Order: sequence, then C-alpha cells, then structure tokens
Amino acid sequence: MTGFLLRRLLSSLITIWFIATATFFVMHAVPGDPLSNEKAVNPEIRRHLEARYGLDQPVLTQYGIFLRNMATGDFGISFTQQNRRVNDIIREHFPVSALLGVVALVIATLGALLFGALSAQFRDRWPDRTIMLSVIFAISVPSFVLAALAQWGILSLNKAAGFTVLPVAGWGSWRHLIVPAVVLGLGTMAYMTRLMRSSMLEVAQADYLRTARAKGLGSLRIFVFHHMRNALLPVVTVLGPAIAAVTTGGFVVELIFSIPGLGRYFVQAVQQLDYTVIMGTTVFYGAFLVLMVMLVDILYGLIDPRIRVGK
Amino acid sequence: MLACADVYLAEPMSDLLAALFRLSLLLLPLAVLADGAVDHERQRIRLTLSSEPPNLNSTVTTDQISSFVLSHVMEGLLTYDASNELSPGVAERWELRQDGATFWLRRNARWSDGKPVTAHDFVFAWRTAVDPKTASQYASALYPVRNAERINRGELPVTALGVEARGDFRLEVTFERPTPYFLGLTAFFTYYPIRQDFYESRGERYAADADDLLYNGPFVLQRWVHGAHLRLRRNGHYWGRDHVGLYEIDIPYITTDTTAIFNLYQAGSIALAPLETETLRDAVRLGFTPKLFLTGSIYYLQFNLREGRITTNRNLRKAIQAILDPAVLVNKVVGLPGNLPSDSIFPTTVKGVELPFRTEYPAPRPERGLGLARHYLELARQELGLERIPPLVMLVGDGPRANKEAEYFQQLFARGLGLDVRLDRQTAKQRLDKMSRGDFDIVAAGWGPDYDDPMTFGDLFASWNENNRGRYRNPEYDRWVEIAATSPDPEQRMRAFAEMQRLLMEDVPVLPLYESGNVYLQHPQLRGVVRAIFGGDPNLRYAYVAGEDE
Amino acid sequence: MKSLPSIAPALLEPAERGALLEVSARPPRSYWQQVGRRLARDARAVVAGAVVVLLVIATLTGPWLWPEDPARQLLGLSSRGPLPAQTALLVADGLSDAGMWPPQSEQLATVAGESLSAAMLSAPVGLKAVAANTEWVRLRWQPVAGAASYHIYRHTRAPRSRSDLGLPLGIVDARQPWYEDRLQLSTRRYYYSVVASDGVDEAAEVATLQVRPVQAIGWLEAQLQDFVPADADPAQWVDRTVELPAHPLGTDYLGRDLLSRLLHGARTSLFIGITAPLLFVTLGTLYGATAGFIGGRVDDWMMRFADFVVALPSLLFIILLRIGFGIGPGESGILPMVVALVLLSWPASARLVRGQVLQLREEPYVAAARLAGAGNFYIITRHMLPNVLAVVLVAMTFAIPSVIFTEAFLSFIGMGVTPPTPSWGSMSNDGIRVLFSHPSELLWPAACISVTVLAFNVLGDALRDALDMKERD
Amino acid sequence: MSLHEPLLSIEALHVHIRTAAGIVQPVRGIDLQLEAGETLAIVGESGCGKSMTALAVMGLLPVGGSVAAGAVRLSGYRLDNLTESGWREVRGRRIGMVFQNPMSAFNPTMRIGEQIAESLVHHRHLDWDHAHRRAVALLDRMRIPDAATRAQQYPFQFSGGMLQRAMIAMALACGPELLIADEPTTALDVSVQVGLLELLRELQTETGLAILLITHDLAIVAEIAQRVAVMYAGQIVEQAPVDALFAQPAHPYTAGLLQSLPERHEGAGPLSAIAGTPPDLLQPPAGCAFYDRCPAALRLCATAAVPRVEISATQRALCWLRHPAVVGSGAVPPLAEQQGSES
Repeated sequence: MTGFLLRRLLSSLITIWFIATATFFVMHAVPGDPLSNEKAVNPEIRRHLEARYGLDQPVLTQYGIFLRNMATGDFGISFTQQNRRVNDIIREHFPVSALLGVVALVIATLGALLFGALSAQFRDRWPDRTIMLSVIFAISVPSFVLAALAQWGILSLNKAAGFTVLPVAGWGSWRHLIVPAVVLGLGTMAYMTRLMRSSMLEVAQADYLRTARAKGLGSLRIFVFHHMRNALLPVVTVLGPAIAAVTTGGFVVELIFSIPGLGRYFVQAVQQLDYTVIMGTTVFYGAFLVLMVMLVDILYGLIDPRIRVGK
Repeated sequence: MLACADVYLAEPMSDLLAALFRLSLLLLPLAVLADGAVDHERQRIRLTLSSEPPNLNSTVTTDQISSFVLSHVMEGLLTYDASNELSPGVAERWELRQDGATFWLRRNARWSDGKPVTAHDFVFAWRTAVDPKTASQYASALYPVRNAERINRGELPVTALGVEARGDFRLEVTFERPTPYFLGLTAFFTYYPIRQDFYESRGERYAADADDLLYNGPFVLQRWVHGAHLRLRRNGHYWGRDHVGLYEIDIPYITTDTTAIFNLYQAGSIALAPLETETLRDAVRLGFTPKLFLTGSIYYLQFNLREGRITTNRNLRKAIQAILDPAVLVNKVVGLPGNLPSDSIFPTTVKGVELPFRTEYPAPRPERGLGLARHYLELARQELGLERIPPLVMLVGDGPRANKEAEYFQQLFARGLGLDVRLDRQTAKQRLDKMSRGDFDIVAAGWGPDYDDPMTFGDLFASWNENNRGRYRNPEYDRWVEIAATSPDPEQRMRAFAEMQRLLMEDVPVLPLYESGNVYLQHPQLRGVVRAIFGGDPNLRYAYVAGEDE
Repeated sequence: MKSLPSIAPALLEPAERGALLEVSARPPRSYWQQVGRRLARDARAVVAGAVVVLLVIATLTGPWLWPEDPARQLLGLSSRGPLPAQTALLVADGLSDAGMWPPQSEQLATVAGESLSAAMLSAPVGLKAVAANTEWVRLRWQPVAGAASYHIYRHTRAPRSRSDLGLPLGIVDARQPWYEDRLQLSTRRYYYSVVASDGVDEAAEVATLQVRPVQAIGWLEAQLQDFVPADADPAQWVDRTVELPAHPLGTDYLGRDLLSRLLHGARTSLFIGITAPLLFVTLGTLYGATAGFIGGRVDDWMMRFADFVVALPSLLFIILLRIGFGIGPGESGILPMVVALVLLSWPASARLVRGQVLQLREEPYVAAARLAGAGNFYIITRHMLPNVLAVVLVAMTFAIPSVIFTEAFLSFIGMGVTPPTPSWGSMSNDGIRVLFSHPSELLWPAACISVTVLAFNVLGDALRDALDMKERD
Repeated sequence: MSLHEPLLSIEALHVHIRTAAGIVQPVRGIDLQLEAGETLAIVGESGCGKSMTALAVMGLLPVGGSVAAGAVRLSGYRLDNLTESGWREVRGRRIGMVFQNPMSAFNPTMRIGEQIAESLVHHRHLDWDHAHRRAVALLDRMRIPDAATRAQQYPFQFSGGMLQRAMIAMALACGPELLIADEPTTALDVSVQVGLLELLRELQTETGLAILLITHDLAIVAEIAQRVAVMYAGQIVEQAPVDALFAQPAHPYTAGLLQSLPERHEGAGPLSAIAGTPPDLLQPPAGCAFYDRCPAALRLCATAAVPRVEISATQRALCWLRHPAVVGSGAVPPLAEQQGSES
C-alpha cells in the first residue's frame, strides 16, 4: 500500500508539472498585453510594470522563475488587483467554490444513491420511469438555462410568499447555498443516478447475490452488504470526474447567483488577461483535480479489496 | 483551507431563526416585502457592485468601482457638493493663480485613527503617484504639477515635484503651465492624501484589505470579504460627520449579471439597480419608474489613419459618416433611453463659458443619406484606384452591447455600401493592445472625462497624444489644442474647442455616436443620491433614507 | 398393469425427417445486421434516430426551405413574437426628412413670465400626436407657464398612479414643447405622459395621451433592404406601403428572423457538435490502437502522455486555448473551438480503444491470424478495427451531446463563436437576458439544444444496449 | 404413499417463468424422491430445466418465476408455499447449495471467512468471533491449508478449486440435511474435480448428507451418484440407478448422451453429439419433446402425450418406444439392438 501511495504521489507531481508547463506556454502564446490600459502610459512606467511582473525576462527565464515560485506555492501578484497575491485570491475564493462544490456533490451523491436504488428496485414500473425521465431531462438542459429558471423560480416563490423565502443571489448563509448547489449538482446527480441504477441492476443479476440468498440471510443484510456495497464500486470511480465537473463547472452558477467563487474569478481574469491569476488558478485547479483523482483512487482501493490488497 | 468556508456559513442557527421569524410575519396582515434594501431606523442601504474594487490604492487605481469606493472613504483637497459643484474638502480655502495654487487645510480633518490630515500627506501621495517605481497608470493626472511628467519619465527625482508643505496645514502647488481646471483635479482620486507611516507599514499589501487602508473620508470600509461583500460605515473621525446622512452602505452582492441585479431590486434587496435594455422593459412593465443619468462619456467609431490603411481615405470615412445615423443606433439598437445621439466628440455635459459648451456651440450636423454615401464611396474608389474596397477590420469589445452594435454596423455597411466589414471581437486587454498597436481599420471605442474641462476630450486627437489611437494628425487641430491649453481667456478657449468640433466633423477621423446614459432604479425611500460625472458615481455622501410615509 | 391401448399402425411408422430440421436452421446474420435489428426494435432508438435524421435534414435543407437571410435586420421589428407577413408604411427618417420636423417656426415658443416652483406648475394642455408610426411618434403640447423643462414618459399600459408613468424617455427644454419618440416602437398601444418641471422637481399634474403607432419602415431601411430601389425619389415613394416578410417564430433584438437564425445556428452547433467528436474520437482511436498494438514501453509512454492531457482542467484549458489561438477579424471562432476541443478530448477514446485492442490481442482468432502469417496491417484492419468500431461508435454518440453543451457553455460566457455567426449557444446567451420579457428568444434555442442532446443521449443508450455493452465509463 | 417420508420429494412440479415473450415452462411435471444420505444426479443439456428444479427447491426462482403446480416437500414438510421468512429458515440451515462458478458466486468485496460466518451468525445466532472460529474450522475441514489466514482473504486471492471448497464449507456451515450442488465442478480443472468429488463423498459418509447433484457431465455421475435422473426439455425422461442407466439406457436421449462420452465411444468413427437443438419451451410440443432429434421417432411420437414406462422397479422412462403397446407391435427393435443405431 505504501509503495502504491508513493508511486501515485510521484506520478501526481509529474502530472502537476505537466499542467503547469502547458499552462505557462499556452498563456504566453496568448496574443495581447496584460499591461495595456484605457490610458496610454509612458515607457518608463511600462518598464517598471514589466519589471514588477518579470515580463522583461526571456521566456525561458520566466518559466524557470514560474516553476521555482510554484514549487514554493507562490503564483505572484495579480495584474488587475495589484495589491493582492494570486495565493490570497485562491485562498479567499476557492473555499467558496469548494463549499458549493462539496454541497452540490453531497446532494448529487445522496440523490443518486436514493433515486438509483429506487429506480432499480422498481425496475420498469412507474417510479423507475419517472426517475429515468427526470434524469434524461436533467442531463439535456444546459446548466445556464437551469440556473436562470431556478432564479426565476426563487423570485416567483418570494413574490407568492410575500417575503424572502430564499435569496435571489449572493453568498453568506446556507440559504444562499441551497439552490445554486442543487442546480450545480443536478447534472452530476442525473449521471450518477443512471450509473447507480444500472449498477444495482447488474449486481442484482450477480451470482453472489443468489449465493447470499441461498444462505438464507436477512434481506437487509443482503441489500446492504451484498447488493449496495458492490453496486457502489462503479459509482465511486466517477466521483473523480464528478468533482472536476462540479468544481470547474461552477462558473455559470457562480456568475448567475453572484457567488464569489474562484470560477467567476477565472472568467474575469481571462477577460482582463490577468496572466498570473489565470496561470495560478489553472495550475491550482489542475493540481486540485489530480489530488482528488488520487484520493478517489485511494478511496476506491479502500472499498475494493482487489485493489487494496493487490494482486 | 476549508476552515475559511465556515466564515461564510457563520450563524446558521440565527438564519434559521430569522427564517422562522419571517415565516411568522406571514400570519400578520401586513405584507412585508423589504429585505433591507433600505433601513430608515439605522440609515442603512444595500447596494450591489458589478465587481469588487480592483485596487483601492489611490495612487495606482484606474477604474470606476475603486473610484466609487474611494470617493466615499477618502477626501481630497476639494470635493463635490450636493449640486455637483466643487466645494471645500480637506482644504478650507484656496487660491488659484496662473503659476500655481495655495491650499489652506482645515485643522479638524482627521484620519480614521484620529490623527490629523496634514499637507505632508498630500505631498507624499502625489510624489508616490508620479514616482516611476510606483508605475501608476494615472500618473499623467498629476502632469499639470510642475516637473511631474519629467519625474514620471525618470528624468528627475521625486523631490523635484512642484508641491510643498508649508507647515502642517498649508500646501503650495507650482504648475507646469497655467491650468484653469486644476481645482477640479484636486477632487480626483490620484490627488487623495496618503499618510507615509501607514503606507510604509503596509508595504505591498497597502489597501489590499479593510485594515490595510487609512481613511479620511465620510465613510470607512468596515468589512471587505473579497468578491462577496463590502460594508461602509460612517467615519466617526470625519470632520463633517454630522452632515453625513447614511450610517451604513452595505454591499453584499457583487455581480455583473444585470438580470440578477434587477431580480435583487425586485426582491427588495438593493436600493439602486442599473438597468439594461432587457431589464428595463420588465421594470416598466412591473410599474417601476426608472431614472436617467448622463455619465458624461462619449462613444465613437475611430478610424485608423496610420499609413497604408485604407481608412486614410477621407471620402471613405465620409461615406460611412453619411450612412450612419446615430439616432437610429441609439433608438433602435441600443434601445436605452438616456443615451443621446451625438454628432460631436464633446458631450452635452461639458461646460462652456456660461452655458453648456454644446448649447453655446451647437455641433455642426453632417449631411447624410444613402445616395450621398454611395457618392462618397465612388469618389473613394476612384481615388484609391480600386474596383472594390477591400475588407475592413472593425475592432470591437466582447460585451453584449458591443456585439449588438457591431452586428448592426456590419449589416449597415454591407447593405448600404457593399463594404465587407470583418468584426474583430476581443476581450478588454486584447482589444486595448490592438488599439495601441494600430491593428484595426475601425475601432468602436469610448472616452470618459478625467476632469471638468472640454480639454479632456479636445486633446484626445492631438497628434502627440498617445491615446489618439487612430493617429489623427492635423496641424490645424494641434494649433487649436495649443491655444485652448494655454489661453487664459475662456471665450477664446471655447472658440478653439468649437473649431476642433468642426474639424472632426469635416475630417472624420472619428465618428461620434452617442453620449452614454444610465437608466437605473432607485428605491423611493432613498433620497439625496447625486449622480456624478466626476468624483465617484453615485455620490452617496448626501443621501439618506426617508421614512416610509415621507 | 393396465391394458394396453391399441395404436393405429400408421402412427407406428418411422417419422419423416428433413423439413422439420430445416426450420430450426436460421440463416446466419452478421453482427451489424443483428445490431441493426435490435435498434429497429427499440422504440426510443427509432424516435431518437428520427429526431437526429430530422435535425440533419433541417440543417442541410433548412436554408432552402426557409430562405430568409439570418443576418437581415429589420430594426422596426426587433424582439417580436411570431409575426405574419404584413404591410408597412414607408416613412421619412433622419437621413431623408424633408425638414418637416422639428417645427421650426415655433422654435422659441416660450411663455412669458418667471419660472415657477414645481408645486405651482399645471399639466400641459393640448397634448396630441402629430404622427404615430413605429418609426416615430411626434408629440406636441401647449407650453406651460413658468416651466423650466418637460419630462416625457412612455408606458405600455394606462398609468396607475403619478409614480407609475413608465419609461422616462427624456427631458426637453421649456422652449421646446414637442417631442419625437423613436425608441424601439412597436404597434402596441402606448401611453405618453408629459410633466412640466421647474428644473429640479416635477409638477404633480400630468398630461397623458394614448397612442397606437402603425407599422412603418424608415426610408433608409427600406432602401437597404431593397424594398424600394436605391435611386428612388423619396417624394414619390413616401407614404406608400411595402410588404414585410412573415416571421413564424418571431424576431430577435436586431429584428432578425428567429427561425432562420435557428436553422443557421443548427449548422454551427451541429457542425461543432459532430466535427469535433469525429476528429477527436478518430485521433483517440488511432492513438489508442497504436499504443495498444505496439504495447510495451511505447504503450506506457503514450498512455502516460494521455494521462497528462486528461489531468488538464479541461474547461479552463479550452478557454485558455481558445484565447490562445485568438480569433482574427471576421472569423467565426468555430475553428479554434474545434481545435481546442480536439486537443483536450482525445484521450478518453484513446484509453477506451487501447483497452479494447489489448483485449482483442489476446483473442484466439487474432493469435491464429498471426500464426497464419498475417501482417500487422491486415490484423489491424480486418480484426481490430471492426471490433473496436462498436466501442468507438458509442463513445462518439455520447461525445456529441457533451460537445454541444460545451459550445453552448462557452458561448454563454462569451468565449464561443463570435457574432454574427449564429449558434444555439450564443442565441441562448442573447435570449437569457430577455427571459422575462421575451421568453421565446431563450426557449427556442434552449429547446433545440435540449432536444438534440436528448436525441443523441437516447441514441447512445440504445446503441450501447444493442451492442450489448455494459454501462460503464 | 408409504409411511416413510423421503428427505426430499418433488411431485408433479411445474415451473413457469413470465417473460416479455410469454410464459416459459422450464420444468414440466417432474417427480423425484431423495432419501437421506443418498446422492441423486440430475443430468441433461444446458437449458433442460435442471437448474430451475434446483432453484425451485431452494425457492430462488428468478424474477417472474413461480411454481405453477405440484409440490416440493422436505421430510414431508411442504416448501413451495412458504413465505419469504419461512424460506429463510430453510435456506442455508436445512438445505445448502453450491453453485456452478465459484469465482462469481462469492461476494468479491467480503472476506471468505466473513461470508461463511455470516450464515452462522444468522442461523445459529453465534457472535462474530465464535462464528469466525467455526468458519476457520470448516475451511480446515475442507482441507484448505492455512485456513486461519485464508479466512482473512478475499475471493480473488483464491484459486477456483479452493473457492469451491470454501463454497462447500459455506453451504455446510449450518449443517443442512440436503446439499444441492449445481454443476459444482464445471468451472474446475479435471484434477481438481476429482479431489472435490472425493471430498463430497467423504462428507456424505461422515454426516449422512443427501446430495442433489446437478450436472451435464455423466462422468461425474458415474463417480458419485447412486441414482440418476435424466432431464430433457423440462421433463425427467429417464430415472434409474447409475449402473442400470449406464448398462442399459431406456430413452434414446440417454443413449445419445452416453454415446457422446469419450470413454464410452465405440469404434473409430467421430465422437458423436446429438444433432439439433432442444425445443422452444415457450410452446412445448404436444408429443415427445425429443421427437425432432430422436433417431428412432415414430409418427406417433409427434402428437401423442408420452407415457411413463416402468422398465424395472428402479428404472423408469418417458418414451413411446418403451411402451408395451409399441414394443408389442414390433415397430421397434428390443432395447439392446438400438444401441449405436445412430450414424
């Protein structure tokens, strides 16, 4: 297990290096000038600005500095907010995205387990058909449409109630969180529900389930230890991609619900050509996802003895 | 890292209780709709911002949002009163001369830590702003002060700047050249004071957070959660605190989504809401009455007159001028009331000698018409010796309104003149970069005034101005700019501007389109809001929340 | 023992054979024929397939069936619901107005006397519309004694109170007791209110007028849209009528035909939605097949690289690549988007195909072919590809909806195709801003996206079932 | 019926399975008796209803499956109308079952020991510690080396043969009177098969266990069973003691099966299989189900309901050809002469 972890860690580090390198060079191929402004500035000022951001160095030197700084976890100063470091921006805004993502993911996972299991249990009867229809609807509506509709829904609800049942937008309490998280998690929930359903159905056909019944065990024990436990395995494998979808897919939800997450910052940074913030957030997200995939792998290993114990 | 998230989720129980409380209100016959857009008792209002202030360091900041916040938490030598006129700020009285100015500072002006605001704080701030090491992009605002430009170019030390503290409460300024509009500049954020010891104690993080800034204005920044929340509170040390109406300006929403902003207003969560074409219609339908405000900015199409560009041909530009009716653009495409079609680069908000400049010198109206346009085009084709005019590149921004206008121009020029216009849609910085490199034929651009004088628009097309992105060069125009810059006679200056206005219409290096206006909703209980072209907009220093039945 | 029954001797003859055995021997059917049969028996597959076919047909033939130019702007008809063909009055506009307006002779018609405070000002008398068409509504009224200016409002319903006057159109000087409204007029009823003002506050008294403009088209626009000859003489043509085309789904904010834009948008969205998956699945297939076939160290390295690409945060990188390639003037932005998608999306199918190839390599018939001396090329083309094709086909079907979503998402955040190229995503982006006032501008493109995504998803499911594959990643 | 109750008795059992295409009848009226300590083998091609019979005895028919008619009794106690909780008392406790593919019949995510122990915990109400020790002892009894370690391992760490031993341990954990072994050796190597059969035989002599062995492999039948029932298309076409069956098969199908055994194959001709496929059990034929494939079929066989013929006190067959009326008419040659008549 230790060897497995070390190997996994090393390959993750190499992957992060790759992400950083790709980000750096793509970023430097982007046309345009992050220092351009509505008002033209004199060359002396420009020289000082370039020096501040190290843009006066050759690209390879910049790359070296970038890698060295990154190793110490420093992504430099933002171009648009010159008194904030990219680290500060990530530290302050990532938790927002992460919280939103975690809640969305929890909602998605719990919903998927519930609906998937229900659907499988009532295969081809009306609960199954209703759930599957909703699922297919949920994966066919673009998230921005869903978000806009949800906001409109809140507005109508508030009007009907005559007071603010749920805030239309903003951030600060659990009430701000609930609708955006549901909107964000819905796609993932739909996808995982399908997976859970087919996984449940597949396990239902498995020989070992019949064995368990042939042993005369109680139905709860069979369901929990023999049916669910095995049906969960394929669902766990998609947690990695699901985390990716939920954390980086939060842009739209963050934009529409005015949530101060990192996704919204990234879109702004792209529009402002804020080199350091773009590179910082991309590498950070990349590293985060690599880490998450690693964690999911480890989690999977814990659940699936075939991997934990090794062959 | 996740621990930070707890901050945002603090007090979940109290929220639950609050929800229950509101639910209980349902049982009362009174309809309770307001969710704190305004609070008469506490004199609190809630607002939204389109983004958080990118930089509150007054020496380097450049944007509107920072300007709005700074104008409430800081105060310059002069400031604007409730009728938008210059009035005493930190300076109690002053004297403006041809060669300079003297300011006598009030003794009761204090920083938010209780220490007095002194003349040294201004000297320090101004020197910092022109110091090339600061790399302030707005250092040019200080160029009227003696030696500022040469210091900024690294040719002189900062101590050579023409500003001096005579004791703690008297400030002497020497000019580079006569500057009749200097008083207006002292209300501009680059001129705000900064206290040296505090600035140096914060280093790189100066103004990065609420605690990293020292305030001398009517409000202090009490809370700043980046990207999410700003809260301004009345400054207890402000000399005029008794005349500040509001106790708290709470900004708990930060979004650019105009639909979301309108929804917030509808939900009774914010007291001011800018409207766009789309939200305006809903607002009116729902019975809200919007307000109008001219921002003093002008939008225009600028032609690239650099060598080798097809747009150097005057008749081609005239053809475009003849077919483009700003009134159609404003009414049918922009579709927002409050925007004024304009044939002049000088907005109607610019002052003349007595009346607005545009009333004293109405803009000459170019002749227009499809036939005329085609006639000019034919001339252009002959002059250029071309069978067909090659495709023109039009550089535009990537906002929704910019898109709409660009699509309109493209169709208009194609249908009317058979011109192939290729839209070059770029994000802000990329567009600016292409503008300064001259990588365009036509660019859709805008300009907002930096100070209250027609010169802020007039010298934009002087051949030496770096911001003259189309590189228009006309000795006659330059001469009028020179006269307007140096003449002490207001009449003569205005005549010079009128000549510039005429030349721009005739030469068409730029095609004025419209003066931008804001349409916005304001909570009926919120009074005394001053919409301001200069010194931070909206100006809430004189605002207050009236009682519900007032 | 019971007594034996007697049996007819004929029944004791040996049974005749042949025909009976024939029945059970069905003609052999190929794998793909079986898949086809299974698909045809699957109702949802048939419906989804029909939708896809319809979409493709609509995309290919739409512009001929509905030849309206998607770029044609009829500014006088912006943001309308479904419209029949109608006639429009030809009227003069700012470029050709023969000096009829403003009323020159009365230019300085101020009422003598001092300015009064707002409280003392009365409502304007004699408010009337000189002309009312969708190009302009010209209002006049009697000057109010003591007024400094007039505020003009427009409402879409009768004002309910003094504070419900509607849209503030503008403020005019006291010397100008008239107003011309040209702001996005339609043929609905309007309520104009004129209030005198002392320069700061408005009077309490309001004059309100009900106006219903007739559909008109401005002279320049009529010329531009070829409703009248370019060299026509306004004097002869003005006040005639022209025929405006029908708009079955209504128009957008620039008066462009929604149906036509939807059909052309389908081309963009489906082009990206099909081309990008086609390219990256092909690329991934070749890459994965090569890696799997060569195996060993090369396979390790190739797959390591694929893992790297997978690890890139894809949405962020698509945006980065998209701005990295830049979009030149006049370009639609389709190419950079497709390239960005291809560069980032190929590893999924590469992994899939490699897995298949590794599995197939161990199959006895491949080993047999190898033993029989078949070359690599032969083995790949005859044994590997046909088997891999099934997996690839399913991957492809599922890639299409996800790419259509990505296009819509990028267009939504302004990183998609550039105007004027219509795409469903950019149309949704335009429509979402007018969700409440013109829901159809969002509804149609969003519905198109949803139906397409739905169809491909369902088709993918059916195909996977028909190919009898397990529902896994 | 005699006063003596057999351990397992199946009477005129019909199993129906509802499917989208219609009702499938995999078991069509079979009668079987199994005494304590006896081994009965059910043989037949795949799809002939052997496994369905076993599952019906366990009450584990698949979704849509039901006992349409007949009865299943265990020591005279009727099983087929039990409730689900009633079944739980029988399964694992009174009847143990061993499945065909040991690799897939174990829960892949649970330790072997735990899987054996959970049965003990459930039925015998042992605590987990105790149950684990019993599980280890059982594994040891099944001649699994280092049983204590093995109990802590997962199924994928076991070989096929060992898994099948573990499976038997699991089936016998609660000391059932009857073991149903559904193709227990099919997935195993021949060498492993032998060991396993020996183990079963040994267990049987020790505990007096009755075994219902389901297999398609006549070679195994010869090794272990005392009696054989040959199933075809949901019916028992022949039932006989092993020796009698091998010596003198009464049904053409049995004869065909024997013919396909390599060691029974006579002459130099190719190893023969029975041509054709079993009939569609959605619409079972009115006459003999084997008619299509029977080399000696008469016209009569196609339509007339087939009688059960007592060949001897212990041997029965379901075939017109053995019916006294047909034999008496001389339409078929005597039994011995039919051997090897198929080409």
